[in-house]
Amino acid sequence: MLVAFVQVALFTALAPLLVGVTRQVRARVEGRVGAGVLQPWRELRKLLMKQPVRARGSSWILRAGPMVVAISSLVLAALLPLVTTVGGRLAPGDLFVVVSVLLIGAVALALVGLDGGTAFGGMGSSRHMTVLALVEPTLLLAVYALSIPTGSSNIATIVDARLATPAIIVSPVGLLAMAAMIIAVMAETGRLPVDNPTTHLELTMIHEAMLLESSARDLAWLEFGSWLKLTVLLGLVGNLLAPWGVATSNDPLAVVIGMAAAVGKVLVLGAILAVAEVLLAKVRLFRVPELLAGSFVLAFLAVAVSAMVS
Amino acid sequence: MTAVSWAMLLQFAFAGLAAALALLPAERIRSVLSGAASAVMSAVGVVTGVLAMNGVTGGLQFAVAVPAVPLTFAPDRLGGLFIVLASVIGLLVAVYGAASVRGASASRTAWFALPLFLMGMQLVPAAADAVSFLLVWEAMALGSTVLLLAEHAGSSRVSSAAVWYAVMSQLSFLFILAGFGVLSAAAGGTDFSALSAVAPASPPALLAFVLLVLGFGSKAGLVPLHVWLPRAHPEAPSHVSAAMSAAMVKMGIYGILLVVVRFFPGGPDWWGIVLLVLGGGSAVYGILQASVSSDLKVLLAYSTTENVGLIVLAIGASVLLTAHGITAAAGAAMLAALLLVVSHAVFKVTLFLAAGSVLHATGERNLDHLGGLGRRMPWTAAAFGIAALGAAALPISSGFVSEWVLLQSLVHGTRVGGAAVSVIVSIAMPIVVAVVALTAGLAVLTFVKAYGIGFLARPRSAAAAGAHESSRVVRAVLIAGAAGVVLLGLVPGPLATALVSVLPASGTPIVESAGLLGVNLPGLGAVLDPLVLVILTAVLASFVIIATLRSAWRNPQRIDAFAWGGGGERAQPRMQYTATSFAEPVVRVFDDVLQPARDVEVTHAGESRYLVNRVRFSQSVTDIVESRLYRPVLTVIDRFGVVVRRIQNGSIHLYLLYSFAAVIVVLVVATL
Amino acid sequence: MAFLLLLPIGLPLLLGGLVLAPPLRGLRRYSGVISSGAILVAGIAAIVLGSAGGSPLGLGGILRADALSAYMLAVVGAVALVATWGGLRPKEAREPQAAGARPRGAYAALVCVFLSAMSLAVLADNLGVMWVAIEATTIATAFLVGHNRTRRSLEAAWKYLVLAPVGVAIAFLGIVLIYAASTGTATATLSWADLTAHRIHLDPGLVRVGSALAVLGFATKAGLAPMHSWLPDAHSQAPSPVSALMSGVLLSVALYSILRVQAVANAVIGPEFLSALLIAGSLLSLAVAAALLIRQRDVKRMLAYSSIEHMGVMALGAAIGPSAIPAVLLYILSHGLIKASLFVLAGRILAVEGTSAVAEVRALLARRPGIAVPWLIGIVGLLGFPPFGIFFAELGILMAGWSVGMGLGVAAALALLLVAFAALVRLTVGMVFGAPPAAAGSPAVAATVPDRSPHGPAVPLALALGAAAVIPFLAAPIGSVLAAAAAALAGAR
Amino acid sequence: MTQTSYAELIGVCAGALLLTSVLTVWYRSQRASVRALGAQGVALAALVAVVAIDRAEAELIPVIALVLVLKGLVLPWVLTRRRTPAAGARAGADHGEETMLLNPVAILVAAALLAVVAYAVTWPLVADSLSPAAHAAPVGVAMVLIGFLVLLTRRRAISQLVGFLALDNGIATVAFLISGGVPLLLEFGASLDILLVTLILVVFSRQMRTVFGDTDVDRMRELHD
Repeated sequence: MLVAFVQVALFTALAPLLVGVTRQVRARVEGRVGAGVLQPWRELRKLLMKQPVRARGSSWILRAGPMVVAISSLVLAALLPLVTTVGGRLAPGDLFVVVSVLLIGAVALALVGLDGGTAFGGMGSSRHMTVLALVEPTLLLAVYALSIPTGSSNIATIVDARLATPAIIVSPVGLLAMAAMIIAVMAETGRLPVDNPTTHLELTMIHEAMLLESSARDLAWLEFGSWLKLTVLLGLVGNLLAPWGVATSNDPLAVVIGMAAAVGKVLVLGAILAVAEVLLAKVRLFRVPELLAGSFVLAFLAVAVSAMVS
Repeated sequence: MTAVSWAMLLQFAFAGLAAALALLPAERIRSVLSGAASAVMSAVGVVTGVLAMNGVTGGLQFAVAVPAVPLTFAPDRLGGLFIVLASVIGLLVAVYGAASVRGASASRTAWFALPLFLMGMQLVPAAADAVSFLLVWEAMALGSTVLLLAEHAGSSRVSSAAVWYAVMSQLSFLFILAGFGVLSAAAGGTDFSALSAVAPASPPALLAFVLLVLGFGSKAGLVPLHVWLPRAHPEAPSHVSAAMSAAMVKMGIYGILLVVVRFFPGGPDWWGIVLLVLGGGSAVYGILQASVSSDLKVLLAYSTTENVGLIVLAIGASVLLTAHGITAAAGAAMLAALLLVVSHAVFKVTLFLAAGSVLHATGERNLDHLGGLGRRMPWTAAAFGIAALGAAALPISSGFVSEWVLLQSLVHGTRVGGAAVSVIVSIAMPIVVAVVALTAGLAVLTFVKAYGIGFLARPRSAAAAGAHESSRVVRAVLIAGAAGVVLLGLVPGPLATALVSVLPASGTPIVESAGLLGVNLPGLGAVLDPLVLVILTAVLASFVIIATLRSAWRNPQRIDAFAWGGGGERAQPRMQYTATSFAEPVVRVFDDVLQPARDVEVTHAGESRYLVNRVRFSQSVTDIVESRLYRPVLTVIDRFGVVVRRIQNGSIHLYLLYSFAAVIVVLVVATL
Repeated sequence: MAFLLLLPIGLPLLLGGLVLAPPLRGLRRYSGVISSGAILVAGIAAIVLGSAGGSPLGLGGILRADALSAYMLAVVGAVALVATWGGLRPKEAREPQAAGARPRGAYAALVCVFLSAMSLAVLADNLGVMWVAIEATTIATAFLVGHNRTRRSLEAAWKYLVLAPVGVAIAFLGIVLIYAASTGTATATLSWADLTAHRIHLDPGLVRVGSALAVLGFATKAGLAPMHSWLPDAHSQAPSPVSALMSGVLLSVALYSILRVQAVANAVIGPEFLSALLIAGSLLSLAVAAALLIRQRDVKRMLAYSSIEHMGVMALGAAIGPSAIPAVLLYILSHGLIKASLFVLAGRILAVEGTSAVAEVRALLARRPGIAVPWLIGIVGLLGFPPFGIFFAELGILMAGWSVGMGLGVAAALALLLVAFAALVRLTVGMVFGAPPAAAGSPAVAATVPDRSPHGPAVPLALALGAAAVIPFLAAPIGSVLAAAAAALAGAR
Repeated sequence: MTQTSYAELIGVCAGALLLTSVLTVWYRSQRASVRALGAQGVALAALVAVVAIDRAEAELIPVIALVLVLKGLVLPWVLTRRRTPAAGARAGADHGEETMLLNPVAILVAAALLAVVAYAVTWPLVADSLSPAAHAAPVGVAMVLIGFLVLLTRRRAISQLVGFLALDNGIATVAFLISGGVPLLLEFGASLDILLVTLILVVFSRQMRTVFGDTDVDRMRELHD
């Protein structure tokens, strides 16, 4: 149990850093100077100290929603095998539980978008939920494909298995599944090519549109929640791609190594993400289903092939 | 006479009392007294069901003129479960009705029909032979039809809905009758124990399976036999639609279980495929229609089709896995089906009753005219929200637990001991997982829409702005329903073990209670303990809450301002996103399935083709199953009805010709 | 004992004669009710005596009351009671007699003769006498159908009086052939009791053709397609109590005669041939009824086609054979009671609304609940919902159909029944439900007080519908009576 | 009476019956077809007499009288009876030429075909019989079918009645030929029924003339779906 809290603490600290790193890498690639890797930290601090402005006629959702978003990301950080694969037996990082926690955060965000009572918030929520509904089959199938070699839907077990037999990772099934999984994670976290996290062009935004009515600590929690989610999912992808370094016991040394490995993997992936985003263009909203359909096919093939070749 | 017999007799007595009290002249008194009697009847029904679930045998038997064998009502364990279900729903509905319905829905006829309807539902699972089953089945159909017609003077749509409902009910009845007829003929008796003696692989059993699944599927609202649902549920009084959706469609599920669990536990694997296809299709189609629907009750009705689809899908998975010898996953799938049944009953009754309260308070079912009800009707909003969690299968609701078990059974169904078992299963399971996942995603969207548009933001009409909270009793019923959703979601262990006890016992236990009343599927090695998750979340949440409180302590004031709304000075409520606009991306993405009718009408200014005065855009989504499958058939029949009049054209010579031809034919045939 | 057999035939005849005498105006009004009551009492008495004593009552080899005849007699009495009692017009509503019209006594007298003829038909122990009685019902009802003396009623009466006797004449040809078959043996007889029970050797060829023609002929009166053509016209034009009698019992009496002929044929040539014939007729009837119900425009024609539909199901039961006979008999009773009530109500609708066009009768429940409520209850029973007897009877027939291997026929019947059900529901819902049409510009008119008057005696309707709902649950007397009647048909004595 | 003369007499009577039957189809004039019907009644009575003599059944004597009076005299008389002078004047039109629904030649061909059908279906039934009378039974069946044909093709009310009565005569013919008649009671009952039906139809046709102006039954097409 304690390890879970270590994990949460580490990733809470890591999330703003990761965002800072990606922004910085991106700025450098684009030839800008950048604001420095600690800028997200400062933003959070600033927002938490401000006085919130809330729309007239809105309800408690506008207050509670952002907190739920943040909490759901924290729970994710606790459940997933990021630093260690030793989870609590009674709260295992079960595939479906993880997805449902992701969903809770997404729903809270969508409700926040609607509660403002403006056209933009509703638009963001609507698009957000549509993308989400389409991502879910892909995500589930991808993890399902990954789970087949181990026969368990517990993600920690999956990571363990990949650590024990690395051949799984580079098998055709594993590659297909990971490709699908990465597309799903991009969509889930609102990155390019599905959504542009830096845009404020009204007609293309999804995530940002839902935040328009939030300010101060509300905005802080929303931002923090989405950063943490990104970090955690990158951590998961990192452990699935390269499980080495992750702690398989509660041994303090192993945990420390695990922490270092996790930080390293997340930051490397973040940098790759930043570079990739510079090279990619956002697809039209109504092209997103095609992207997800492609990812879905990959995942489906992964499952079907893995079932047949056993 | 066992305890079950006495309890059933008592139920009959209270049903009679409720029917008698329904004839009282004063509306208020009749509502309260008859509703109370119906509630007590249902409460006794709970006792009957619990007794039967625990294996107490016995029941009632009475002889009728035709047929010669007496009618028997003796619930088994499975039946007991469904009796409990129907009775709990009946209890909530009766109390809600007594407290809230007025006017036409509280007429003598309506109150008379309610005990008939409820009693019919509570007796369907108790029936132990085909004739009794069909008898109470029709009583249920009759009672619900009468109730559906309660508001007939208010809208012409009620009559149309009643016709659809009555005809589809009859279709369902005739299929079931045919199925039982085929089975009885093969078995030589109508008793269920005799029917189950028919070999599952024999032609009568196969034919009966198809007929019964069609019949029960129609009652359950499976696509393409669902067309009555989105018509009948919205037009019925809300407590009736709640009972129809939460309990009555479950009788269709009970029927399917009767076939695949009680009669023919070892059915061939194509039964499973059939059920998977029916269930999966219904789930996706139902939730798609729900996601694009703006009418709150239509949305709930289609969502029922979705949930029923998932239940049937789970049953189908169980049948398929059983046929391929994957028993652990098969058991889990059956458990998932039962969990979904219970869960859907609880959250759907709450949703419909909450929708009824909204309708009562605002006179509106159209989400596009609602909004801001969360502040005006906080209790209703809370209950609806919690129940919506269940419908969207999110933690910590009952819906989540059941869908979790379902997905576990599916992902573990492909392999036994690390080896793939069969190609069919290996292909079917990923597709089914994807279908379930897509359904779950769209369900989340649908209920975010329903709750977000209906209860959040600002009112979109004067009616919504003037809404008021419901009476105390109604609130209590809603809270009870919502509490049920949460309770089953938090501590699913005892429920799951109780549910498994109604199934025929197998070697290894399907489910155990684990940890803090969580569920453990020992055959699959999967554990879910919601309470632990909640504790973990609470601990993590405490950090966020502390930080928030610190921030709030430092900056206590809140500034109320107009919504920013893209820089506009004052964003009007009518500028808000509506349910229709919310669903627009879904309509676009699933254009091929939904086939919306779009109409763009451009009025040009003056002579120029380039200057546009006005553009009118309209888009409507219809049920394509209805418009493509039923409409053509109905049109053909209707045209035939006109053409065929010619055979009776009034000419006596023509009539004589009929007789003459008949004489000649009979003469020739008789002498051949 | 002989009195019991003569009473239901003689008393109506006597009353029919008496009412023609001018001084007995008061009797005229109630003669039908008294006759029906007497028939009912005689029928019940015969059932009770039959079940107690065992040996069926007989009278000179012409009249005989075994369990089936006694049951049918009771059915005739019960349904006729509903029709005649329910058909009594409110005294104040009686219109002044049209100049030059027949004396009003004729109507009452003909109803009595009609009842007497039906009693004779079910009590006769002789195919020939039965035939004469059935032909007599045509004669008695011909003037009743034409009673209103309009162009339409004259048309209906003419068609009725041409089509029905021609059809029944074919039955006579059949009976002649059966008789011919028996003349080849020592005892030339038309007593069906002898023909079925003695197992005298009859020429199978003659019996085959004879029974086929007899069934076809009686099918005319039973309203089975394709011999049904007279039925919708006659039912829609006759005064409603007469329609009620015709639809409620006359059709069933004809079916009864089919059953008797079938019993004779079964004893000689086996059941297959007539079963096939009856199935064909049954399905054809169902098809015709369903097809013409879809876009039906007239209330009474709607009920008439529904009668054809139900006779089709009963014929299916007859085709299925002994296992379905108790259900058929229950069907006869339930259908008779319900259909008679509905025709009586249709008459009241016609009287107060001034039209029997479906399209012009609207929102009946909101405007005239006094008529609409019993109408709805009747329709519910007619549609085959429990607790009404038709539900059990239909179930019994259809289930029996599968067990004797007539699955395809039953399946086809089910499909047609669904169409008929849908059509009937649509028509009824359109008539009964909905908001009353608001008079343009004056909401005060629209908000008039609903008319709760039943526009005629309510008690017979309540009794009929109540009985139709309660009877199927009375296993003790009714179930055993049905079983005994079915056994009597099969020849057990 | 010897068997051969009996068979010849039966043959003569049957031939007469069939001939009159065809005549009822053939004649266009209503009056003439009613006369043919009367002749048929007489022929039928003769047939009954032959059968009665052969069987030596005294019981058949009242039947002979009944058939002769009813079918030979009363029914034709009822059909041609003039009622009031005014009605009679108008009825003149009715008694004139009949327009048929089918070409007369086609009708006659149809009648021939029906006779063939009657033989085809009836012969197997009576082939084994030793009685020469029974061998003539197909004639009766042919009369039934031809009577039906008249009903089918005639427009006027009275002509339809002729068809109905011809059909009925056919049944009686079958009865007498095949089994020497039905029991007396039944014979009386059936005759009474036929008489009453005819009378009522005549009354209706009179009403029809008052209401519709003539007795063309095809005018009555108001009752339909």
